[in-house]
Amino acid sequence: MSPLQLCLAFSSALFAVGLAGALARSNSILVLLGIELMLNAANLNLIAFWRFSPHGSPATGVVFVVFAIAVAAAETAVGLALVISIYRHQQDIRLEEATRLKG
Amino acid sequence: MEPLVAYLWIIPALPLAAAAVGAAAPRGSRRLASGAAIAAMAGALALSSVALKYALAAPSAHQFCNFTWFDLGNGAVRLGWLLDPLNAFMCVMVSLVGLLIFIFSLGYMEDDENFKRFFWLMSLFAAAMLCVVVSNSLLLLFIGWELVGLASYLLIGFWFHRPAAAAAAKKAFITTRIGDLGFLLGLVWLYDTTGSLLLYDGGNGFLEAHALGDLATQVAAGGLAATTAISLLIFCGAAGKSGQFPLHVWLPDAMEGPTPVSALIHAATMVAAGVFLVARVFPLFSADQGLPAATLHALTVVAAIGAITALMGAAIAAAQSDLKRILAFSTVSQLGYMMLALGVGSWVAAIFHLLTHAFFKALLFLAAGSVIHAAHHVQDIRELGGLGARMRTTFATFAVGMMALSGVPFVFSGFWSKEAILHAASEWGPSSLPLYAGLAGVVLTAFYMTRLLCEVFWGPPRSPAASHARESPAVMTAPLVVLAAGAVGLGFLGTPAWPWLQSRLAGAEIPARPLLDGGALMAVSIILVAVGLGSGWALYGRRPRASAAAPDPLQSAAPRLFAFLGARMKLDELYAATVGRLNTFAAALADILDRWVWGGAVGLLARLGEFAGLLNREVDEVGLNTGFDTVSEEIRRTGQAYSRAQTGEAHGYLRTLALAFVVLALLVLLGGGR
Amino acid sequence: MSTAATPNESILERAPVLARDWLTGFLPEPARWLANSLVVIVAILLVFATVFAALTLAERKILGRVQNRPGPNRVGWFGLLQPVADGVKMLIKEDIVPRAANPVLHFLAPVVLLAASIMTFAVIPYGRHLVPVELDAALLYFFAAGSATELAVFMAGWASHNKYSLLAAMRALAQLISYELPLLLSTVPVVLAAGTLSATGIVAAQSGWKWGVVPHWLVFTPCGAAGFAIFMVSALAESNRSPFDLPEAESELIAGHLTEYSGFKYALFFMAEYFGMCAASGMAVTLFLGGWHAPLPVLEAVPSYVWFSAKFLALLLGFIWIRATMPRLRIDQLTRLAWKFMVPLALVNIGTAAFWSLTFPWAGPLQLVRWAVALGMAAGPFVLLGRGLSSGLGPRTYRYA
Amino acid sequence: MNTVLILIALATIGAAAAAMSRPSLLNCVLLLTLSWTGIAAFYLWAGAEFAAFAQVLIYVGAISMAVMFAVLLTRRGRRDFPPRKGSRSRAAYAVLAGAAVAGVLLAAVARSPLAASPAPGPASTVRELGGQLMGPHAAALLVVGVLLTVALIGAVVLAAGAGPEKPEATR
Repeated sequence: MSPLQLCLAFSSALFAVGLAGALARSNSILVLLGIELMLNAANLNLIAFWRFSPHGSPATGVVFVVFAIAVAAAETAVGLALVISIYRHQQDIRLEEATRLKG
Repeated sequence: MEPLVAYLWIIPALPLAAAAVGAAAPRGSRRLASGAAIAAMAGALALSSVALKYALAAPSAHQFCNFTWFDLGNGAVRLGWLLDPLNAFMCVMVSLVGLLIFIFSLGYMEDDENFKRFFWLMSLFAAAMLCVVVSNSLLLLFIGWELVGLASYLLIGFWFHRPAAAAAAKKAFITTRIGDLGFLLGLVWLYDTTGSLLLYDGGNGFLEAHALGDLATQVAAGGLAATTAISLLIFCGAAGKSGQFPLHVWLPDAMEGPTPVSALIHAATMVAAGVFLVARVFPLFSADQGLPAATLHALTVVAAIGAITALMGAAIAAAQSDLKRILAFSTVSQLGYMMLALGVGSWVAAIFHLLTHAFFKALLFLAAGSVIHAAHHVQDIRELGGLGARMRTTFATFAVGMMALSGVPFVFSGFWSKEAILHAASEWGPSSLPLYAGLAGVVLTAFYMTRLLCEVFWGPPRSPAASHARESPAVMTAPLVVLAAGAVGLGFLGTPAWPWLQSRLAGAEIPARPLLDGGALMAVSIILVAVGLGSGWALYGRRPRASAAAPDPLQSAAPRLFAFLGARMKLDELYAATVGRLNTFAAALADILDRWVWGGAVGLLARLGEFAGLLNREVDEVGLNTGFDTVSEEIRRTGQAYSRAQTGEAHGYLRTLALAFVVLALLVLLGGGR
Repeated sequence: MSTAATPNESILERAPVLARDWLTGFLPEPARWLANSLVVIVAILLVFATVFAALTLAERKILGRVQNRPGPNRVGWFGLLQPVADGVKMLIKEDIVPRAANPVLHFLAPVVLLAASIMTFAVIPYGRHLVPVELDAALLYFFAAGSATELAVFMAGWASHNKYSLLAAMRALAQLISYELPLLLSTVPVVLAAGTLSATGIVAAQSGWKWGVVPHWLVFTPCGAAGFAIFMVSALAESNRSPFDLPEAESELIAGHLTEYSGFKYALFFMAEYFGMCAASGMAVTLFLGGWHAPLPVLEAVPSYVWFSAKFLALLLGFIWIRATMPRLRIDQLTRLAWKFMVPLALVNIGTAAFWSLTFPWAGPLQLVRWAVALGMAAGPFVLLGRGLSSGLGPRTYRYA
Repeated sequence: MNTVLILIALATIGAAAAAMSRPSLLNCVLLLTLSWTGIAAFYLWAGAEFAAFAQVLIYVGAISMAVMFAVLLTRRGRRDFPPRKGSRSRAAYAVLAGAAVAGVLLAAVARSPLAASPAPGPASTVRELGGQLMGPHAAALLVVGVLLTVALIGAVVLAAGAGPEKPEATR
């Protein structure tokens, strides 16, 4: 098992945990965080491939990660704001309750 | 200074100005209107006499002065004034007779409240008549012609509140209008062929040789020469206006107007216009004489119509009981004589008779006017009678007029002018029928005039009005005396021995014939006059009728003929039967067409439109709407089906995502996705 | 013209390094690397522990003198042993843990706080050869470690299961987060000028003297001075010092998020606070006061770590001095100062720094223009925003919970 | 070399799994923070210092705080404390799905012939990274800047906006 495959295994495992968490928990915030975890798993892959890529390209991997982190931060901020405003309307942030946007 | 002809337009202008002043003046200004009219007439008379002096200075020359009325693109409509002996004599006659009648009407219309309107209409008429007389262009003549017709309509219908007068005015206007239509067609045809309506235009007027030359050569339809056809069309106008045979019915009814009107218009001037017109364009009428091949000569038609009218007029006059109707039919008969004279080729004799007739017919009418005035508007001769003793001057002047009209030999003008006509008729080649008709006319004329004289002036007064009749005032009797003098004096101007008037008119010296030349014809006519007078006096003179209801000797002699003649030979009924019915039939036809045929078509279209609208609504309602509804329903249902998938369950979405991912990955891995 | 300083490689300069090498010399090669770092860690801890002790004493002495009273002089000669006394007191005090508190978090809070603040010492260059860890992104590391303290504060507030401590923790967090922004932004001009994030690089960029007298320290540049001022004020707020010591001020919510702590954990919190203060002033010295550079070329002979300590102590005294004189800020004044004054000022300062670096090649009279404009851009917003701060304040609305 | 990696991996995954299973919200968040630091440690192990410090600064410093505040603001009552009846089956399904995805991914990783390059990874200095950011990725940097501003202002407006009714705030 080469280190790269180890890293990929690590990130897939993290991704799966994030998915399971998002699916399992009923609290919206934790679902959000679960998705956050999945995002970080992706970043892991980026750094892993950057670290073990053969032609030592310049820091594109790191640049991607930096951008990904920035976007993830923005996404979390908006997500949390939405959760808070949902809470204000429904006094309950269980995901099952927030089903108003349906067909 | 320009030749006088340039100032000729002033003659019609004066009465026109008077008419304008009269019309504009406020209602009550009677003195202003009558004064202006009489002054204008006097001025016109003075100018006409000066014009006559100039014309007589060069009798053969046709002095003309043309001007452009308005130019129309390339062509221009040119009018003009003409001065020659014919015009001059007519001007003098019209203005003199007009002046006398105006003076007479001062008395006659005294107690009429429309006094002002009467005078400015009369001056309007005089202006129109003078315009006809002095014009050098057929178009200007036609304008005057129409104005004259209008004036006659207005004057006949002067007492419009009387239905009979209104009907008579309408009848006069319409019948003359029919004649004028022919005149207009001829005029248009003439303009089309010769390109100019000017009589004399320095060589290219249509009466001059050049135009007439090529006009004669053209052959119109039916073998008639172009000139013949045009002349006949113009003659229609003349027949209409002068009351010739087919179109004379309006003249007797025109007596509804006031007597001065009848005198001026239906005796002296307007009716004479037709004769003047034919005389004016005589070269056109006589142009086809030279064509032997022509089937019909215009002048023969004129002569025939003239003869028929003369006989018919005289016969009907003999059976009339109304004073003015008898004079009206006598005018018709005398006009027939003039047309006969024109037909036989002597327009100079016709004009001479026209002038003399104007004087003694005006005299007779005015005398009748004074009788009616005196007898408080009783016009039926059966109720009059015995007026001779009561109205001395009227009786005397009436007698002079009667003798002039019936042609008492040597002293009176009527004899000389009728003599000239008979002389011309006798010399006419084609046939001598007109001569016999003329002679018969002489007898009848003499008979009905004596009948009239006896019935009105001798015998006992047969009605209270007749018994109260007094002599008319001087203002009425003076013009009678002047006219009587004219009736006598004018004859001596044209005797065969000294044909001064004829030569002036013809422009060439006519050889003087000894007084009794052709004695035979003159003797025959003298005898016939005597027979007429005698029979008249025998029937009505010796035993004047005792009462109004007494039967008329003629009637007892030949009751059916008398009744037939009394009913004016039933011509009115004939016309009513034919033209009237035709008209109503045409109207009915038009109405049916309009109501059923066109109306039907439009109705059909409307119903068609309605049906189309209905159809459209139905198709729209049933077809389209339901179709659309079903389709949209279908779309809505499928949409709903899909929307059920969106449960709003975030977990559900994530779960399906994950499972889908797993399935895909498996496919790739197992399926050898390399 | 700037004269480059001849590197002072005197014996004193290299003494600490030599000592360390001598100590690790006894160990076999592979373990030598580990030993080296261990030695460094121990050295840092020792130095800063003593500085902490001295600082507590010095602070109370100075406060006393400022308030015209002697301050602690009972224990030991002139009160010198006072810190030892305090230490013993803290150790022997009973460590009370509330029953309903979350024991793990309650214990963990001070540990995380202390660990984070100590980690920040790793990147500060104390001397020419005294740089514990040579990191390329040293500055970023410093702030990353610094931001971990917020987590600890929250843990303390939450774990003590006390409404007031939680509320106080929230207020402390608000303050920390608000002032972290100006802290970071004020360092941007320095990075712009130095061109690198590594601490040694920054210090190297400030070497040399202009006209032989004025050192190239960044504090003497307009954007540097403004940056230094913002940095110091934010550092005060970050370490909960004097004007901003709202969280554990007596007049507010008792001891804030520390109410449920006593005994040694309480002492740890204090030690962490003082370490935070030291780290901030150390970084301030590196960034703005030219690190271990001597103020004059003549004084190059004196070893570099002496200059660093001098400046370092000067700043510490500054902190204490401010604590003695400035009155405490209310929570709303505090946050308004941060968001409406410090952040905009820092942003504008970045603009001036850009202007300063772009106009570097201007020569002669243009230099004056450059200085004037830069100073204007630095001072202008300061005055304008300052005036805007207190204007338009509506009446205070009290909302009772 | 691998042992450190395995250690970091196990620590992070353990923390994440624990975070997802703890009933108490705040414990979950703290454990998550721990897993985030684990990820930062992996970045350090991989040599990307800047990414590591950025990860720590942003996730541990800022995002954890935001989540904490969010959790505190939305604490209504303890209703969700006892596990709801539906949550048992949902947890099972979730684990199942997670396991399936993990299994597929690991299978893919295992079978893909990744050429492992033992050479020491490229060292990325901050200057070089700065060059990249300001060079080819300058536009992306600006866009991310704008995105961040807009998102944060939006979040503030959303969260701070007056709700339709604020019973507990005024009572």
